[in-house]
Amino acid sequence: MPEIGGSDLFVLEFGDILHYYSPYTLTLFLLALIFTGLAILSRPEGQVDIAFGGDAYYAKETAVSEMRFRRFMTIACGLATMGAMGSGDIFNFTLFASLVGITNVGIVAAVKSRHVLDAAYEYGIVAMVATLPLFGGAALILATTGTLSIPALAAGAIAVPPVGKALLALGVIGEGMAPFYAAKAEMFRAPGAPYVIMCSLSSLLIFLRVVEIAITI
Amino acid sequence: MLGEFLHILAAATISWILFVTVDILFRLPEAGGVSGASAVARDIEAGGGALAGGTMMGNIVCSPDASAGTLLAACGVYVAGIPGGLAAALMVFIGNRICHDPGYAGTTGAVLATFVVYAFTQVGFAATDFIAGMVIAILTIQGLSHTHASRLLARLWRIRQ
Amino acid sequence: MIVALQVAFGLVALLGAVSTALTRDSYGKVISLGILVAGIVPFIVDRGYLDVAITVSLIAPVVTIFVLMAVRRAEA
Amino acid sequence: MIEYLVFAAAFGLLLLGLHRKVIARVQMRPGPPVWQEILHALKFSFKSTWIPKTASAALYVGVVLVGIGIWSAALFIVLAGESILILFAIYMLHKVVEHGFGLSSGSPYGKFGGVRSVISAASEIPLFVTIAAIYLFTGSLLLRDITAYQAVHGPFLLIAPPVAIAMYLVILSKLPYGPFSIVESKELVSGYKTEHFGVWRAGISVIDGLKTFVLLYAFVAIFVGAVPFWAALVIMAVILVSLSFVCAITPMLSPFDSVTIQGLITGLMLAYVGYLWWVMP
Amino acid sequence: MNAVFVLGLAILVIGVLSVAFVRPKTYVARLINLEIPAWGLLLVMLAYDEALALLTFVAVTAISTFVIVRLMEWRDASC
Amino acid sequence: MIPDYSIGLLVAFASAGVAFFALMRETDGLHRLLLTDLIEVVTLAFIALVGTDLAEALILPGLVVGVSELIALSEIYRVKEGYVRPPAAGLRIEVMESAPGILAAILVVYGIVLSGFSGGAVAGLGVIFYFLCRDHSERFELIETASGYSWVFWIVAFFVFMLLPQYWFFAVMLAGSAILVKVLAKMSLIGTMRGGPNA
Amino acid sequence: MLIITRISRFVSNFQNLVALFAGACIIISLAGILSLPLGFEEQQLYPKTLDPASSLYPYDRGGVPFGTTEVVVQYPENSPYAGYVTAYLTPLSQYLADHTHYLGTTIVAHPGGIIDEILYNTRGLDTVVETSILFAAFAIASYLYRREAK
Amino acid sequence: MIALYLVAAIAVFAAIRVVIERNTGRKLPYANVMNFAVAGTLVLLLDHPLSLVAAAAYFVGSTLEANAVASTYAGGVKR
Repeated sequence: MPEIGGSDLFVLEFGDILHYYSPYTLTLFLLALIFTGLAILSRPEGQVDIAFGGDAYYAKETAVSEMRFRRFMTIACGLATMGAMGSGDIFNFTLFASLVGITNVGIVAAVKSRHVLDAAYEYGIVAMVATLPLFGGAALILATTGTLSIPALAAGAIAVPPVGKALLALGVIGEGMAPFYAAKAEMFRAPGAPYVIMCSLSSLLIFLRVVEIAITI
Repeated sequence: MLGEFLHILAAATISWILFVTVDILFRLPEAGGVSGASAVARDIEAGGGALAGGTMMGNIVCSPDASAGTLLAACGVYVAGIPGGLAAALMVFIGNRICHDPGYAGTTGAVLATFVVYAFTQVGFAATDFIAGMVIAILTIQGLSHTHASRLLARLWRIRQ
Repeated sequence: MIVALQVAFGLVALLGAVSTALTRDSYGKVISLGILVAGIVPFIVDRGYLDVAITVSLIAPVVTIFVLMAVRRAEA
Repeated sequence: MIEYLVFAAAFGLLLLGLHRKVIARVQMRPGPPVWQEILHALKFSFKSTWIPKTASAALYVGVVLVGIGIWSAALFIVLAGESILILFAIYMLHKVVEHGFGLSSGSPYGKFGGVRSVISAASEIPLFVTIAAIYLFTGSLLLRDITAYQAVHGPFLLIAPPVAIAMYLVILSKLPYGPFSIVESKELVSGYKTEHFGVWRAGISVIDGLKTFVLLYAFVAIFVGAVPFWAALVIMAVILVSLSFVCAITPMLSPFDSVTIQGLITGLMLAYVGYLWWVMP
Repeated sequence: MNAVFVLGLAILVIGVLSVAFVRPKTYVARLINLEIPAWGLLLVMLAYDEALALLTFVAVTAISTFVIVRLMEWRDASC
Repeated sequence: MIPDYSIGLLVAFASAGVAFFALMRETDGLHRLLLTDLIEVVTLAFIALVGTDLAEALILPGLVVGVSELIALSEIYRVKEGYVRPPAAGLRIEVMESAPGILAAILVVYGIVLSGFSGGAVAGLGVIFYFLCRDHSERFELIETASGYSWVFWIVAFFVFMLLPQYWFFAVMLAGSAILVKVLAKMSLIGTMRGGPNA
Repeated sequence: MLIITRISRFVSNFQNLVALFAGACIIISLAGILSLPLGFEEQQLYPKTLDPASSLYPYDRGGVPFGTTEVVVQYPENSPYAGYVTAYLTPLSQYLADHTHYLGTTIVAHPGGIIDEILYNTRGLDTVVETSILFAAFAIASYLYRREAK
Repeated sequence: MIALYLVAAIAVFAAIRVVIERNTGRKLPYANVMNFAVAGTLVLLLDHPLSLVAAAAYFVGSTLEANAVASTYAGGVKR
């Protein structure tokens, strides 16, 4: 197994699905943990808006039920991200990635603003459509190599078709990443910083992870 | 080969008589059991058929009637003899309830057909002959010419009246 | 299954699929969908999955009723 | 350990001061003194400090600590010769930290700074292309393996110049006053930094210093190879001056144009790596 | 390459084309056409003897049809 | 036993291309939702082509992911478009009075026999069908709570498998029934989410 | 410069996001078609063995109830009881298996079969995540629904 | 065996008739013939008591479907 993220620190076994942590993935895991902790601890900020036509400004307040729901989604998203960081199985990783996608949608969908909801819907469509490259890539890799375990794929001299990797990467991008940030930027305008920030963090983290996977296998 | 063919034709005739009789006795051409049956009847009439015959055809479409009973009873006899036929009758009964059919034409037809088919299997017919025969029989009613079939059924219905 | 039967029911299924795709009328589509199912169920039975065939043929009308709700709305 | 951190932060801030000075001189202004950024950091440390009423308190404070934490980690990773993948991951996560700064206060200026920082995520993608290209050559991503490879084959700057250019652009997009610095554009006051003052602002200064130092040092380590420490510092300063010239003479792009250009660069880099992958045995 | 597999693929392709380029471009037409690729996929699963997956797939397709129909009902009630 | 994989893959890729092409051209929200459903089907085709027991075990999660995202998205769409007036009963036909009782009973009983996901989906469909055709006034929160607890039970079962494998039998039973209840509850709630008094 | 501005205008509108992603997927699909044929690896995990004569068809994987069955898993050492579930039949499924021949799917779907083995035991984490996805999606839907209903 | 061929042929014939018929109300009787034929085929294909259940389920299901289509076509129940 090529050491691109440092050597394995420890391995967790769940039957056929391994979770392993190298310095690289452990770093990402810890970050997800820290931000989840921050989301639990902090209350949402009061977003200041300027009332046009005067000097007045006011701070938006987030309703308690909305806050609780979004915090729940954020925690779920954090957990999913942590899972995706350690997962040593491609299909399991794709599932975690979809969980990240759906919770990201959930975090912003609770906002009562037509504009934000529009963006959330568009992003939700992408997140849902992205399951094709994700699962398709995983299935392609399974069919051509006969295994889904990342350590096994990395160890053996098995050729993983580049299309499989590309599908996987595209899928993760669809679940929430860079060139597709245009819609997410709309989502980020939503109030509730601790929760919104988890959207960007989780999509960055799963993207970082898929880069590692694509290079490793 | 030819013998089997003749058997099927004979079975078709027998099932035809059986299910048409039972259906007419149970007053199927009188009125549509559900609104769908009336709609089918209306369309058949619009195509040049007779309303009473169309109603009966609509009722056949919309709920398992004696023809379905005959078919399933033949199937039942084919797989399991008399108990199979009675089980088929039970299923037709359930089907009638599912399809919002107030009558008992299907169940009666199935029970009758069970014994008829069983009797004929004792004299050299195979139950499969009755399955194919019943399909042919329904084909003559529902599948060849709606106009003529509905007029024929309407004529039979007038006799019953 | 015998080749001739495979051809026959394959034809039925294909016919159903094509006519569902091409028919413009919603009711026509739904009926054609019924033909498609009629072509497929014999294949399931032929493989010996009777339990699957029973369930599939019971679920098919449920789907149709769902679809009909939408059809009714659309034309009303 | 701590002395490395202090040195790196101070040297990074010095480089940033140099940056401002060079830009000012190119634009024929006198400019601030070179140690202005260090003075800033010290000044803010002694100013009064509290948390705005609208802010989300834990996040508001937490991101500062997280920012310092990740860049300290990055420094030690570079110094210890660990995987550059971690380094670049931290670099990308800096985005999230900026976002946190911007959003946590509730101020509209900070919010827009944070949103822009998120939009410009495309600037990081060339990094991964860089990583992939390097991996094609060395078969490893540990910094010590990369320096060892360069000791044998010569610096990467000469082996694969386009990759070096890509990384150069990435550093450029992180420097203030550059064409891609949409996050700190003047219509946003101070961008995501607007609402952090006092000790928090001093923390941001430390983060900036560390960031500049780590990125330039990593550039030297990856593309030039093993050189004595003083030589590395000199090369870093030279690179920075060249960057300052670029910053001084280019206008700032509009946010989405900046993203598009970065995306196009990524596309070119992908093509280059595809070509490398094709020709490599 | 058995017949069920080929038939399934053919129906899948017909279905995908018919949903993608649906002729009367209405929601209902697309909803009905959506069933065609589902049945094609069912045949593909049948070709690989994935009976349990097939069974679940049919049920879940029905549920997702219902979800969409329900959405269309709300839409009609409010418009 | 395995038909030619590459041909299947060709068809799957071509279908994916066509589906995405349609999605690219489409601008209407609801049409897009319908096309995502199509893409779910193509996704499953990719997995089904592998053709092992594992593939089958992967189809089930794929299915559940697809339908759950569809549920969430449809609800977001509804809220976003502001469709707030609950629909009145639209379709009134005779079979909707007679069929639900029997069909739903068959489906639910069969679903309970199946257990697991498949059972949950089948039984859930039966319950949806019943609620669709009949008036309903059940306790929304109660079902949700049941579903939440059964989810916890499944997690417990999973850890029994991993930590105390010798009690696998207990775990299988727990997992099978917990998932049944969970999926059943979720699906039946969809049936009740149609507006009305106690919803 | 003009072309860049046009691209940025396209990208900046989030209504075009789906189109953008779909375009990327089309490109990858074409790449996939071009990279055909791909070889199918015959050495698969959990392979199928079909025995039409068995009453558990198509899920008969052999083995003895409460005993071992050969199941090809990735890490046999991590699931010492792999294969036990496969051969297990509850009284109901035993009855069905004894009396009929065509109910294999029902019997195996009933707790204790190869799919349960994979879903709950060796790849149980998949199922955990997957139920969580359902949970999360449903939480979103019901939250939105109930907020509107109030 | 000849019965099986005959039934299958009738199924194909009926399917073609359904497709070429334009009027919805007159399509249904043809579909009914096809359902009869398919239900018969199911039993003839597999001689087992359960296939009787399968045939009955299929038949009842398709009849229910036809009923629903026809009733909706008629405009449902007037109250």
